[in-house]
Amino acid sequence: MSKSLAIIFNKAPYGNQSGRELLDIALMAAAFDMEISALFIGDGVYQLLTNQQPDILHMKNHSSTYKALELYGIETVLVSSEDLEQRRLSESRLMPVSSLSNHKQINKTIAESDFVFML
Amino acid sequence: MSKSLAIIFNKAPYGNQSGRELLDIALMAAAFDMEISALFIGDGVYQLLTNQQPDILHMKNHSSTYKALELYGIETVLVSSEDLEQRRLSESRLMPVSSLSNHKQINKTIAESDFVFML
Amino acid sequence: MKTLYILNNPQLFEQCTLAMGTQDALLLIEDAVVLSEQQSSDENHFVLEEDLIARGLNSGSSWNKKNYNEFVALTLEYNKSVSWL
Amino acid sequence: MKTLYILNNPQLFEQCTLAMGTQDALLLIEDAVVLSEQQSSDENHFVLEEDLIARGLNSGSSWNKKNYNEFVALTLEYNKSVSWL
Amino acid sequence: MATFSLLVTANPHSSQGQFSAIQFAKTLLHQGHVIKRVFFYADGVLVASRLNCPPSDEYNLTKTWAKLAITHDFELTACVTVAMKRGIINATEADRNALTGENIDPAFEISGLGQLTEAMLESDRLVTFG
Amino acid sequence: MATFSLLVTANPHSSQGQFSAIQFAKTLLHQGHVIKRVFFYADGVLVASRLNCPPSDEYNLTKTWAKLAITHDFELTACVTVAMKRGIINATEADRNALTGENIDPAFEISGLGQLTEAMLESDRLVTFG
Repeated sequence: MSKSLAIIFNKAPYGNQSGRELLDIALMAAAFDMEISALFIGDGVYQLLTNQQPDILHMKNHSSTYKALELYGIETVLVSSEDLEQRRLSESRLMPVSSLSNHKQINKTIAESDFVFML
Repeated sequence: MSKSLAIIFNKAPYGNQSGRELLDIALMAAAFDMEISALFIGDGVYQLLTNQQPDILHMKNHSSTYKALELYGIETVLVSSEDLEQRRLSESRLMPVSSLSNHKQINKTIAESDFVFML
Repeated sequence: MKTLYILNNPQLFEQCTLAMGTQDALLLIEDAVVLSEQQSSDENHFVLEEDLIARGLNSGSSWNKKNYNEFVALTLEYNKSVSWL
Repeated sequence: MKTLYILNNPQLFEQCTLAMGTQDALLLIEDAVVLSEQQSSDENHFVLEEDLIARGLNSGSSWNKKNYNEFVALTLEYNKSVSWL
Repeated sequence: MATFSLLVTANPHSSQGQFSAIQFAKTLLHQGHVIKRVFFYADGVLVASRLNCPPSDEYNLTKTWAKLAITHDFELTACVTVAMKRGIINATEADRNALTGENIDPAFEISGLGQLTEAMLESDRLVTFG
Repeated sequence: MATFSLLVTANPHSSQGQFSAIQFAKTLLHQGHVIKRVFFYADGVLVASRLNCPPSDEYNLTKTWAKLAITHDFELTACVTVAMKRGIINATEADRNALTGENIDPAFEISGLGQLTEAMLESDRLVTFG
């Protein structure tokens, strides 16, 4: 049976490299046929905003990679509705790559995964 | 007239190098005859605890340098009583190098200094 | 002295604003710009426009925006700056 | 799966504990050991003893202490560990 | 007896995580367990430079990892992508990128992220120090 | 016209602070102000390695600082104590510490913390990027 890996994004993009370097792990593990979940909680929900333009500050835009998760066979992409609400963000401002979820379901995914990474 | 510098310690020791690298700045600026204030707020109050033993984990103990501040002519060493209280720390657990102060006095020191450093 | 506080860590908002006086200003930069959608504003509260645009947050914030040209001007208008880290 | 949560950042205590289930455990290490004097404990809440000693905090904490030998044992007793960063 | 691998992402110069990882590694080895691989990622790769030169009375993390790995026969692997970005370079990569000089400590190897996945799948436990 | 110095403590590899500092520097120069010195401290010194090798389509912070400093005639100074600890070494320090190799970019100089104090006292404004 293939092993499962949950990757938790909990930081906003561009002030740190966490999102980008977690994505590289997700894509690599997917190539090894692991079952990957990408979970967005806390300020990590900002990773999924549309219309990111870090190139105006000469930083690499990694947000398009989120759109490629499905191509890599990563189908469980959950975003916390409670954390969106607390940040007054509507789902319509996010790229259409994630499913609206809640803490309970996200915690269940973490609990059931063989490995869990944050950065 | 000599310039003044306030150095704000707001992080606990040893999980990061902030305390140690701020101390180096304090001692150097004191050698240039700047008027230095060392201010301890938030988790920075833990920098002043007695009986630190980071050497058991092979880390350098920088806490004795706080005792040397006065020798370097740094006489304004203030610790926030509100932040101590919030952390249930009594002043008796701190090295006898700082004066118990409060946010109002600490803010006044920050406001009146020509330069302010954090790390 | 009128002081410009520059904040880049969203977790330190409360500690930073507690240190500010009435004549001081706050500029949110880098990851801290997300606070401009979470916290209520005030006339001395600014947010760096380029960092909002970088994150796709330019449309949602009601805070007073400053671009890099204005950021430089703020550091000269105030007597000193404090980068709250 | 029974999970051991390892926390080293005191600012993430709330987010970390929100993710934990009833069969999980929490181990505070590094700078997060200061929380053992600020937060109330629970039978599945542990704090790394060597990190308390390093900081002069060994006497004040009422949390259940584990040393490095027990830290290794915990990672084997639980099915997996999550370092909450 | 269990087989561990470690994932170390902590900055060796400004955080405690590498000290913790070494203490954890020494303890598990002392208990008779084994280490398959220590994989360095993110700022963790900075420990792989042989030019790291702490004051002489302080712990040298690079040399401590090297000695431990040689004594107990396990691998120290730094992720190539994040290492190159951070100026951790071996002779091969230096040649390929027209850089003069290299700085990798000989006890460390530079390789791909696949080595992390392999370590996960072939160890009983993976513990992260960030 | 005002004279600025910058204190840069941000990690160039895992935070945004060096990007912000460069943008701030370019903007103030464009407005006709001048820079006396950019002083690198804490993890900020990591930008002084000429071996930093980001992917070719990405911004090279080391080269960008170097070009800006040469064009506008200001100093890039890394603090010696924290630089050596972090493996940022020039030939003199390498010799003195029996290290093989060095990695400092020629546009940067390594010096003491006194250079920071001097920059503070001789500039109209000091702005920190951490």
